[in-house]
Amino acid sequence: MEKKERIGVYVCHCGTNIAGVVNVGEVSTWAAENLKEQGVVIARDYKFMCSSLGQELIQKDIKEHGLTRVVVAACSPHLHEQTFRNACKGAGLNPYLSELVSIREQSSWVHTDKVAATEKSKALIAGGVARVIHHEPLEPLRVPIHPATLVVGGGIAGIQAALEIANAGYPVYLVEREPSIGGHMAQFDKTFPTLDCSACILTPKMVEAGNHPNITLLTYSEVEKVDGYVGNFVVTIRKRARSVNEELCTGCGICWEKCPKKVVDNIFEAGMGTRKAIYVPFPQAVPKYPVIDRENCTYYIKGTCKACEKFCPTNAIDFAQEDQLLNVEVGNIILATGYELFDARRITQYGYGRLANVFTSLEFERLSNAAGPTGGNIVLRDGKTVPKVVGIVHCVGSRDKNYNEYCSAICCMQSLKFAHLVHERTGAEVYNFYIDIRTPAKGYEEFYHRLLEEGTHFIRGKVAEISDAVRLPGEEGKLIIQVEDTLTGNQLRVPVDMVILSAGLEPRRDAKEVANKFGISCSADGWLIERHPKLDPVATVTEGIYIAGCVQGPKDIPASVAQGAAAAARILGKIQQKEIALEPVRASINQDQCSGCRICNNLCPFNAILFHEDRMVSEVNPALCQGCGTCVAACPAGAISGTGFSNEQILSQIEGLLLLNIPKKETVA
Amino acid sequence: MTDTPETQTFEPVIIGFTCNWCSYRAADMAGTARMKYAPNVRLIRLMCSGRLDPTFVLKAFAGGADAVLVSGCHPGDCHYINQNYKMLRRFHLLKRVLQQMGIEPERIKLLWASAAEGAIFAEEINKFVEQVRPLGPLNWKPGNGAQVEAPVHEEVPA
Amino acid sequence: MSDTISFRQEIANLLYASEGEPLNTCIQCGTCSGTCPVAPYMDYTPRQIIAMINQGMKEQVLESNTFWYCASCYHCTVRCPQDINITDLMYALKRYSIWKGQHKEGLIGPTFSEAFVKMIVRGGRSFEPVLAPSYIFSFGMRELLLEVQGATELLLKGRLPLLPPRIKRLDNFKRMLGRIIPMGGLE
Amino acid sequence: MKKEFAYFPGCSLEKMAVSYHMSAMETTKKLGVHLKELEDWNCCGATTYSYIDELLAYTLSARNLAIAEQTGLDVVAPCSACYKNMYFTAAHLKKDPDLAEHINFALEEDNLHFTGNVGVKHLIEVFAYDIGPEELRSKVVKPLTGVKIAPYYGCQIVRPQKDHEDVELPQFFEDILSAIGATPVNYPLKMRCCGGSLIISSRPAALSMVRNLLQCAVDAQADIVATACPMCQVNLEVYQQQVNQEFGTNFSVPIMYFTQLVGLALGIPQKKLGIGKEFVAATPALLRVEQAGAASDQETKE
Repeated sequence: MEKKERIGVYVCHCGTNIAGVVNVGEVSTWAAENLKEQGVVIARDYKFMCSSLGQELIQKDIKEHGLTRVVVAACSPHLHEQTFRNACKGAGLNPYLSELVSIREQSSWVHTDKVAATEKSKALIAGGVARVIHHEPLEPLRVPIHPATLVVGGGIAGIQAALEIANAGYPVYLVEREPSIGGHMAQFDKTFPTLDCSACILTPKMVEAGNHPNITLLTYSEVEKVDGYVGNFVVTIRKRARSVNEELCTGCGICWEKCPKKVVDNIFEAGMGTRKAIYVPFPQAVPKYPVIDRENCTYYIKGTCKACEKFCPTNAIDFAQEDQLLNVEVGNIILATGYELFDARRITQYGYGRLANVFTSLEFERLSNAAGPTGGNIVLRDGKTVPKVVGIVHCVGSRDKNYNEYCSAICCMQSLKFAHLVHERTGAEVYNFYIDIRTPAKGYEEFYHRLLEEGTHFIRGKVAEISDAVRLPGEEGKLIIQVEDTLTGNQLRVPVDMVILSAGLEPRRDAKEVANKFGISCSADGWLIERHPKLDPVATVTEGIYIAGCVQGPKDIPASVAQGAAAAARILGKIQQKEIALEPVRASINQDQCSGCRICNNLCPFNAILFHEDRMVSEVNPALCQGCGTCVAACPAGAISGTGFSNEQILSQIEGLLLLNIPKKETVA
Repeated sequence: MTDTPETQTFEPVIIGFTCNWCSYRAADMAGTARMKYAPNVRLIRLMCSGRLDPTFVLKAFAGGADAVLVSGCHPGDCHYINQNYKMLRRFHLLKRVLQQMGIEPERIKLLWASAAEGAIFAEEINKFVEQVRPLGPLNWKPGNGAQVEAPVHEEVPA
Repeated sequence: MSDTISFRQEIANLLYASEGEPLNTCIQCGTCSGTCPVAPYMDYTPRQIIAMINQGMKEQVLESNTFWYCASCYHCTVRCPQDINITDLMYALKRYSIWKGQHKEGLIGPTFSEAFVKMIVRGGRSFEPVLAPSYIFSFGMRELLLEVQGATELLLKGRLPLLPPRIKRLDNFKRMLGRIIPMGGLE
Repeated sequence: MKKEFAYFPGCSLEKMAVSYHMSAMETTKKLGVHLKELEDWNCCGATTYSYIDELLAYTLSARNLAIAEQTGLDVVAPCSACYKNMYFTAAHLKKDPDLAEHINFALEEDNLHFTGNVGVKHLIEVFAYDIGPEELRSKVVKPLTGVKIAPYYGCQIVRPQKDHEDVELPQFFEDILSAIGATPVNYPLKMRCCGGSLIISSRPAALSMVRNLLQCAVDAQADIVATACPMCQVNLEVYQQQVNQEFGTNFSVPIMYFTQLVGLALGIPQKKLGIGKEFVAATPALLRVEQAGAASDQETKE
């Protein structure tokens, strides 16, 4: 070692989070004494290194002690690496000459043996010190940000996000799988707890999104492929053939009026109503153009019919239309693909699909919707009988290890809303069967109280089964809900005319695929994972990819809207900076050492390595390189080095972790 | 080696390699959830398990590690598309080489862990420590011809 | 903290081999008790028993008829949203109460179980008539007559054995059980 | 198709449920399946054994499993309680090597050893899966056309085993009944408990459970209730009279083993199937159906 680095070591107590298990004083004393050889000139411990006082401490030392390297032993680099880099930068030290060693997530929080945790922390710090010697001053890579944004999913979260960005003056591509935007909210009748008409508050936003000059609406479309990286994504979108020429169509509706083929609508009407083979899912659909459902259209099945074409006044029907593949360039992406309803058939003992008058929550939404199949009349499956007694079952498929362990968050309030609507429109007796009533938001508990005052029965007990097996007088022709009233310890058989299953929310069936496509990950449940559960709920670990709404976990409309807006705000902040700083973790090839064997060429999944035929050497394009380092590890000539993760850095870290070349002095406990 | 009192109390030193995106985050997750596991593993963060140079593993063994843990994203989940497969190929080759050098295959473990699998990460570390403990200290010194500083490499990968 | 282990812990220990989740994960939803076909006959529903164990109400739990009324139909167990093996819990309480010799008076279950086990230890197979005295005395006169009626009819239909069946390698069999539990404990 | 199984009849089938044994042997023979009775088997301990000591309960079943292992065949139990005990003993011993070691220590006394290489099946599973409805249908010579049968699964065939098929509403029993030409009736309580050993220890509870089951079968207009367990059969049949006295009902429902019904369809003489040993005679119901069938045949001819 020619020139010895001057290294400062800072051990954080993190209150008692670290100091409660790791003897931080001993660790810093040890570092000061035993790591002198390595260049440690000062080691301190402090209550909260990340606090402004903690950072100032480091900055003061850099200046006063002429530190050339800084090692902080605190929490995970995923939390505070940037904080300490900024602190160094503030004191005039290149930020990349610091190293954050995690002794919280990797030591104090996961070990109970204080001595072992303290010893391990020392080793981790020794590793960090050995590594930091080989750090090099780096400058972040700066890349321009494309001002356009892709929003995937046209539910309320996606619409909100798209409008926020478009209103700020930047272009948005809004991609929706279904023929219309609107999402689940378009299916609802009322929204809790205010009982606003769902369509009344949603439709204006849909129309605004549909007409907005900055929004390119791509409905009946799906994302096929995502290339590139933050600031510069290239997205391939499949725009499925509508079989309707959007330029000619006026949305007059004659085609679906004349279409002779009725189809049960399992999507928008939740199987409760029908549509035609050429259709718009609902009257307020945006865009107004219909699509032909080719699986059910008589022309596509039998080759004849064409009723729609005959009656179309503008010749807009185009049976030969084909799918289009569009490539769009965007700087950022928001995923707002929403949720799917838990399939209540899976709980056999609740009888859904077997007992006619057991309904799911979504079916009930359509039943109570004035624009729905019964015109808003709450009636049994026969289409006419008004129920006299209705049972609403909470937690269907939620809070149950046999199905989904999580709480679906919206079902309590949704059930209360149903109870209110049933009571108001039919005067029926309503029973709510719940495990716990969860109403943790503004105005929610008050709504619960309103229901109590309305005389709704609340029975605390998870429903055991629903059957039509009559045993007692008064049960004939009824559905019997068997449950323990856990507040009295009595087993009850409650005869009702109608059961509503408040089914939980589940991740989209293709959530995993979508996550892979966009390079982010799903939790074990299948919800997409945010960057930080508390402090960064809309970003993901992949720069430039954001999530909003139920795709991140079950939530209600206000929370979805808030996330959509939050994701948009994050992106607008980035766009306005016009360029983005990227971690300078990149591979580079020493052209003198490269033997031209081309092993690395095929290893790179981003095609970042070019081969120069003329000179017979390979070269890394830093704009495409993502820094994984696979080529570095594979180069037989050792010609490729990885910035930030060089062989010297890692080999030295190994030595440090194994406490090689460190004098074994007696330490004072 | 059998279960003598010595090997029962032997605390192996294990060097662990994680990728930045899944397995390091699994370790973070285990921490945030305060899941307890054995303190024998010392982790090194790489950007991707594909960065794992076999030299690193040899260096760890030569430097006194009793075992090495290699972990990355689940196949199909790699942040860099499929680089963990490339590590996998290398890993099998490496295991063979280690065996030839007299290092028991039980001393090296491959673990796929997603960012959400803190519990699995903790559990697997405990299992690994118990797997290594009965083997006793390794005290491996690279023999003739095995030069640790010069990287060992696979043949041209397809 | 006392040195003696709590009732709650004792029951947890008895369930160590069970595949289910521990009782302290019970969310008191009542699925078990809503499902149980015998719940209306129990002093406390299974859910209440779990709450009582978690509260350490040892005397009241052992004095209850709940676990003796469990028919081992496993319906609660397959439905429990927390994967608690409630049927195994009921078995554990039966064992516990027999070991401690502490159970509600007038129950047939404990006497019957012991008679049944002794019978198998003696012969290796089950022999219905041996069981008769254990419950006939515990029921009323009417049930006694009904039982005899039933038994006579079974006999007439050739469905009741007259001689107790025995397995061939009975000595081995007894020594085998002896390795699990001292014979004196059963004889 | 596997043609041979080790057979663990269980104590009930020796006498109390002898007709189940007879019909099981006859029908399997006719279907080309060989049931080889385990040599010197012992009682499985029923449900009660676990009340006293878990280890003893495991030991009893492990002995039978170890004997079965020696034959190299999967073992079949016709009784649901025996099946459950053997199935879970095998599963537990395979999962817990310490437990297996302990139990094997005891088994040494009888020169036996359990390794875990034995599958456990319920007799009805052999019919439902190893033979299968198609095969069964092809062998039927006297279809039970028009006989309305309530399939009674009871408890321990599908519970508590979770990864089997639907634990709440399986269909394999119905498939067997359809295959022999009968009409399975929709029987909402088909998975509910018959009371099991409560018939001895807690009679009022058990009698009401039996009453509910019989009522459900009668409401569903079943001619016959079919069972696959000797305990269920005894509870539903032997105690029917007591139910009638207790609740003032008037049930007279024959409770038959599914093997007896399959046997009838295969053309096996009633006597060989143990028909005639039941408390509520099956013959009137069968006769009634036969007459009705004949009458309708006549009508169609005319």
